[in-house]
Amino acid sequence: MQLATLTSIRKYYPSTNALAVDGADFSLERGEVHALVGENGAGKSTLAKILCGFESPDSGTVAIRGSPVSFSSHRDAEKAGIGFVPQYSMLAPGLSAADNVALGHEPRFLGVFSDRRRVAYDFSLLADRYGFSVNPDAIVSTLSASGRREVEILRALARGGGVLVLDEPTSILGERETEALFALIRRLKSAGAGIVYISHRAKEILDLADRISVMRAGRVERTIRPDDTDECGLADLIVRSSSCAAGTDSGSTPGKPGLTLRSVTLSRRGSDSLDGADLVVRKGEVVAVVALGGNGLDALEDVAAGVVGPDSGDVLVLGKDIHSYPPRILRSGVMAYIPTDREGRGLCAKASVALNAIAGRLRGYSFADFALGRAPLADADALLASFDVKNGGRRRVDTLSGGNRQRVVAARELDGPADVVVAANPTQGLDRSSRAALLSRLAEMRDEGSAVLLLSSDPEDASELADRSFVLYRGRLKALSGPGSDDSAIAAALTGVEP
Amino acid sequence: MIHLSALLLDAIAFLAVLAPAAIGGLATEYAGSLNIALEGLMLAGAFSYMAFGAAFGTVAGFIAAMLVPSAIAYVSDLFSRKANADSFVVGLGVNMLVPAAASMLSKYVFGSKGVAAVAGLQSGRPFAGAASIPVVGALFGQRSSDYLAFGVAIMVALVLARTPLGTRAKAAGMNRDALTMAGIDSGGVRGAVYALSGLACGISGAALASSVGAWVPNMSAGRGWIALVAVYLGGKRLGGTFAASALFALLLSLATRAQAITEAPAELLLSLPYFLTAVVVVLGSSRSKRK
Amino acid sequence: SKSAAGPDPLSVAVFVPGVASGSPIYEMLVAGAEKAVAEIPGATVKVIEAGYDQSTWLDSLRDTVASGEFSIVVSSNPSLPELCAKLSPDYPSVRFIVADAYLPGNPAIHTILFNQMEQGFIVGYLAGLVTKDRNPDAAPVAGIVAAQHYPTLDRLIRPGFEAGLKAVDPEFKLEFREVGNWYDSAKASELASSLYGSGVEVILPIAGSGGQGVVASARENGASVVWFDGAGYALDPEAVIGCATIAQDRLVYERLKAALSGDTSLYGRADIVSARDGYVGFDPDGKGYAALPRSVRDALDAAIAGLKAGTPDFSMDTF
Amino acid sequence: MISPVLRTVKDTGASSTPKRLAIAVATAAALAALAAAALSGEPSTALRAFFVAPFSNASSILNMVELSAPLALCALGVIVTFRAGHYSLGGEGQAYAGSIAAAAAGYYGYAALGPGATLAAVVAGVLAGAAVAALPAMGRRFAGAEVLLTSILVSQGFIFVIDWAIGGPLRDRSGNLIAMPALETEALLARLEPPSTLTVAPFVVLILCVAASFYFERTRSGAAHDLYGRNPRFAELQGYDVERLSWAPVVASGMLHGLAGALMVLGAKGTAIRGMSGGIGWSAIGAALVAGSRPSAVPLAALLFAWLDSGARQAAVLSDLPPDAGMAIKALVILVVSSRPSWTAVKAFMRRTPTRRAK
Ligand SMILES: Nc1ncnc2c1ncn2[C@@H]1O[C@H](COP(=O)(O)OP(=O)(O)OP(=O)(O)O)[C@@H](O)[C@H]1O
Ligand SMILES: Nc1ncnc2c1ncn2[C@@H]1O[C@H](COP(=O)(O)OP(=O)(O)OP(=O)(O)O)[C@@H](O)[C@H]1O
Ligand SMILES: [Mg+2]
Ligand SMILES: [Mg+2]
Repeated sequence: MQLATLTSIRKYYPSTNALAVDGADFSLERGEVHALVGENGAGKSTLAKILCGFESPDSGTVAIRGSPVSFSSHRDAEKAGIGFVPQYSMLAPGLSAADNVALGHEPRFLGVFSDRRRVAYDFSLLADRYGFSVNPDAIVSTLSASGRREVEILRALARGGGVLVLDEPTSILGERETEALFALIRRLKSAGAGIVYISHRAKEILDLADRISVMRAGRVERTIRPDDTDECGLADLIVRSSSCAAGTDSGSTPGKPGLTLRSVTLSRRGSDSLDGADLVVRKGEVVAVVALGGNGLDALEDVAAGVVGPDSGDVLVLGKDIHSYPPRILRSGVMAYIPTDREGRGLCAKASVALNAIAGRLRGYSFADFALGRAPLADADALLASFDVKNGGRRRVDTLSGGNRQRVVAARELDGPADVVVAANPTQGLDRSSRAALLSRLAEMRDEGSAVLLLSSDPEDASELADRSFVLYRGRLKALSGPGSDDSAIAAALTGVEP
Repeated sequence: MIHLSALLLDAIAFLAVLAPAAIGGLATEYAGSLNIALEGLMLAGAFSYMAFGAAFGTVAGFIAAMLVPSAIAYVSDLFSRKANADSFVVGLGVNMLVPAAASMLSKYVFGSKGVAAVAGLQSGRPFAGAASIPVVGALFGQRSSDYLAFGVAIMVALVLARTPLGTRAKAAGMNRDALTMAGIDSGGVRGAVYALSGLACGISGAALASSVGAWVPNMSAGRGWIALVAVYLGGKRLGGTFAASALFALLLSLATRAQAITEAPAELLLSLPYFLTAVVVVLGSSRSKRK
Repeated sequence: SKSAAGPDPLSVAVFVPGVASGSPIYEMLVAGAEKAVAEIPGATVKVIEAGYDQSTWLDSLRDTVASGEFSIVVSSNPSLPELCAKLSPDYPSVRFIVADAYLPGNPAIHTILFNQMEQGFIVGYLAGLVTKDRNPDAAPVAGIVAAQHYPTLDRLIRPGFEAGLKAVDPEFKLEFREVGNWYDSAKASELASSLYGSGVEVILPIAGSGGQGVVASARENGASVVWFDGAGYALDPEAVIGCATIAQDRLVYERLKAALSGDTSLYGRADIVSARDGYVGFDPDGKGYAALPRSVRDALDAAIAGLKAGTPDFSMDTF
Repeated sequence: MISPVLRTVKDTGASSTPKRLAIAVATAAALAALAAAALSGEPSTALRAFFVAPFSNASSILNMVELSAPLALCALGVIVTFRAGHYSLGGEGQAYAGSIAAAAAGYYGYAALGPGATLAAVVAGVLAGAAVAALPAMGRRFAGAEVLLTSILVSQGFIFVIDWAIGGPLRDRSGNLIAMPALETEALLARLEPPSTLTVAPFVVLILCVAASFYFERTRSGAAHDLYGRNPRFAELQGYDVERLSWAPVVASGMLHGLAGALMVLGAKGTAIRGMSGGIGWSAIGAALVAGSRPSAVPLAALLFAWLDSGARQAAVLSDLPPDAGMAIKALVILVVSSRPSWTAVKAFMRRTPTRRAK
């Protein structure tokens, strides 16, 4: 029997005049992992939200175990046994992990008061059962990105049920967490659950899925079995035009140091600390640092981008202290920065797409040009076109899909020449072809003489692009031998296993 | 001469008015919304206490003083949510509407638009006998309405700190999606804290009105704004808000009493607590910034 | 209604800088004007309430005269003549009669001031008598709780009150406290409590609606209040022990009637009326007053009689 | 229109400012009619007073325009701070300080400067407003102190001090108004159209609104200002001068409020009167939000407020509508105007089936 069936679903967003889902059909069987793939903005998240009671469809039917339903909230969907791990964090950042999971189902004593101990206890039980190790009392905002994702997964599992919907769960997870998640998914599957799995990572999908549905422009175009295709074939299905691009090799030889970290220490940030990090990124090379969440990657990002000063040690850009640059100079041509925290640092969510795109080069216009000329508009269009962001610049940036937002950031940051590029998880949320476009743009910048520091929780990014790779484990940097180290070596280093 | 126990007596009475309103302001602040209408809600409480108290007795007065502002706050928030109205402007509207409505109603209820004194609505001091104990006596010398106000303030504080509603309100203020995920209507949570906020402000107003046993137009005289400042001064935390309210109560009572010992113009004395607090805020922020 | 000849010379506007209902002074203003109009055939009257926000009075008054419907505007408030003077050049056909105010020399404005020094003296004397009667041996002290400083208070009421106290005992001290506004009754009450707590027996509140707080505090402390202008006894039958009054209704009635009858000599004049002509007096019909000892009441009667006869002499020609 | 793309689309899906103002006027009309019918014994007179009287002659229309000028300036000041993400609630004290400083400069400066005292008064008002805003601004700049908190505290403190100064050392001893001495007529702004009170002030306001609009929509600093207000972190990472943005808008807003106070003195009031700022700071926040934080809509929003004030006053003068009724109507209109029913959503709901694809 089919666990869930979606028939001829339509969803129109009037605010952006976007027909996000346009007559999509989708079904989920017991004991299967059904992957949902498609380019950015294809409507995957919207379809998932409709299944989970987050959005109501304009037309079409949703049936659970054969009987039609009409969810008015996620709670209804939850009662029908549907758990949801959304693409963007839907946690309350100031509450503890346990509070977030208990929200809406709080145990009480005397009928009115929250039972704090029970909340924490229930959380620990849950975490143990699924093999996660999050501290129940940790405030969510202090958790690493992957820690937050774990809380989100636990929340979806807490009210247990037959259906689990995961929207790009691994986009910011490291290797180990990803493995744990896969093990979990397999366990659930064998217990008879159905799992909807949205991802851009072809390899994962082929590993995991029983069926793969490809979405394009709001429709499910076709549904295939993983045995019928391979990585490149899948990529071709997702984006008709694309070919399966391989990694890019460096043509140039490294020059002068662009970005230098000298025994940088940053503590008092919990597990996210740096301990005497030494790193030199020369012009004309890509240096990748890979880490699982909570090993200091965020700290390294902050220090390298000059957002926080280190407790001790120096951060030099082109041989000068990073804080000796006036911010304006630093950001115009010296350093490009793609942050992990896209919504908080990379975008001004309440401003238009166009303004976000040209935000970095306001100073470049003359007064008259900006006030009266057409250049800003043309520039915005050109920039957005370079990363294939369609649909004009007037809309607010927070109405874009996740991948398109990331493209806006990339378009802005990777536009001009820059001596140093700090790119933190730059491929998050990007579909296969735009990911390739981004990586090739980074390679191009390297070839033009930029010093590129790539910080990523995805070893694949590193192995495709990096000239030299490091692993960050418990705040310490460790070099990997040579470019393209094999995956198992990286995995071992990531988890602190000495070879 | 300023007698310490007399000063404390005043300050605690002032606090009985300030603390519930401030905690009421904190309630909506938990849910991420600034309740600019504390002043108006306080007035609504004072008026309801007098109007219902005059007609049905003190107990009815206190009950009405909590329910009426609570309803006003709830409805105003409902309006702001459903009509997509900025809650700041809605609050300003409430602040304008309440005095005007009170004045018009007062004509029907009390037969005049000005001051309306009603015999028997001034609260007594049940433990006045113990008030002569030095210093701690000030704790016992208060009016029964003030004890009631403290009681309600503590109750609201408990709701915020110890019940699911408090946690949910915080979640609503941080990320509405978190509540959506839990299947909770974040609007309903916001409505509930607004109602709670109105209730707390209402008891403040009632404490104010029952300290003089009369309805006096405009009698809140800016106390709602001070309560709002206390919320922020207290770092939007329960303990901090209460401490800030206490500090204000003490400073303002001191400024009032200081007229007895100095010839300095009263207005200048009254301005001191505000300047002093502003400086404290700046110094405090710079300390926490450095940290 | 607006002919080239200007407004009907018999149309009157009563401009209330506040709200009439609940304010005895303004109720008397309206009553006096209505009585005068009723007695002049063809005269009409309209009451305009401007509310208590002082900063909007000028705009309201401008609207009133600019409407072109009124030829005489009657009002009552010390600060109004200046507003009238500001407007009258633009609206030369309008005349103003303002009670409780003093501004000589403007040909469009007639003002009449009550001798509030006498009024202050009466309650001051009563306060002095009561204080001495209750605490014969203590250092004599009485209090004023005022909303804020303003000219009539500083130049007439307070000196008059002090003179009354000193007429009882030259040793009397006056404690003066300021609320800062006209409506914070709780703070007025706090100030009054601090005074009563430090040995004051009688307070004179000049604090608008804030005075209610003083009465509440007196009731609690078993102390007393003397009241100014209005019907104070109603506020609390026991705590209020005396009320100095002004005959605002009679005054407004007389002056407006004269003006409507064609007496143009009023305009430009500023008169001061006093106890001698009966415009300033004392209201003995209150429970609180009746409960005072015979000796106190006799002494007050004597003092009022003396005042009417010219001793002490507070008469003034200018203010 | 040139480069409209740069205009940051803030309230996607909400009704536009002109629509909102139209709603406001319509609501005001409906509410006023309702109130008149319910509260007045002579509803037709009351209605006429509310709707016709304020527009019945040129002079009262011009008075309304003049009265709207200080409010518009304050609203503009509010917008400057709000769009930088600072919630300054200190407008009241800043405007009041502008008034007293302007009155002092205009009165005492007249002996030395003659009619030039007008200019001195304007400058003094602007500087005084800036001075009251200085502590919140510097507290923000150097200590990161919350402007909402410090601005309201400092403003309240200054209101007491100014009350004292007007009632004490600076008071005009010859009069009964608690006010400073009246300025010489030559020191005031010239009346353009007597007997109306119209001066040059509304024109100044208009120019400033256009300039502010230009600043936000068409200049680089304006764009940076806006982005900072919406996401300071982002602005910092884009290399904007966030240090300046952390305090300058607060001071600029203080200057605008101070100018408003000065214009009140140099216009209809003629001097500084105790309590003359009378809630203008709060009304200004209302007007700014009604204008949707757009400077170009400020003059209209301020006019709407001035009309409500004037209509309520006229109704009290000409009919038996009590002043509170006017106040209540004003409050209700503000409530309604603040709402932003999303027309696109309503339309979509009615349509249900979309007709065309987006991309
Ligand atoms: N809340 C919203 N309001 C308006 N438009 C929206 C909203 N959410 C999504 N859209 C639009 O609907 C379309 C589909 O978006 P959706 O998020 O479903 O894409 P997606 O397939 O998940 O893409 P990605 O891989 O980038 O996450 C996009 O054009 C997007 O701009
Ligand atoms: N917790 C909530 N639940 C449901 N709807 C809400 C909630 N908070 C705000 N809204 C709605 O969303 C609209 C826009 O959100 P916004 O964040 O501007 O809220 P707001 O009303 O301005 O509150 P505040 O500014 O006090 O935080 C509001 O006008 C309201 O209609
Ligand atoms: Mg998506
Ligand atoms: Mg808001």
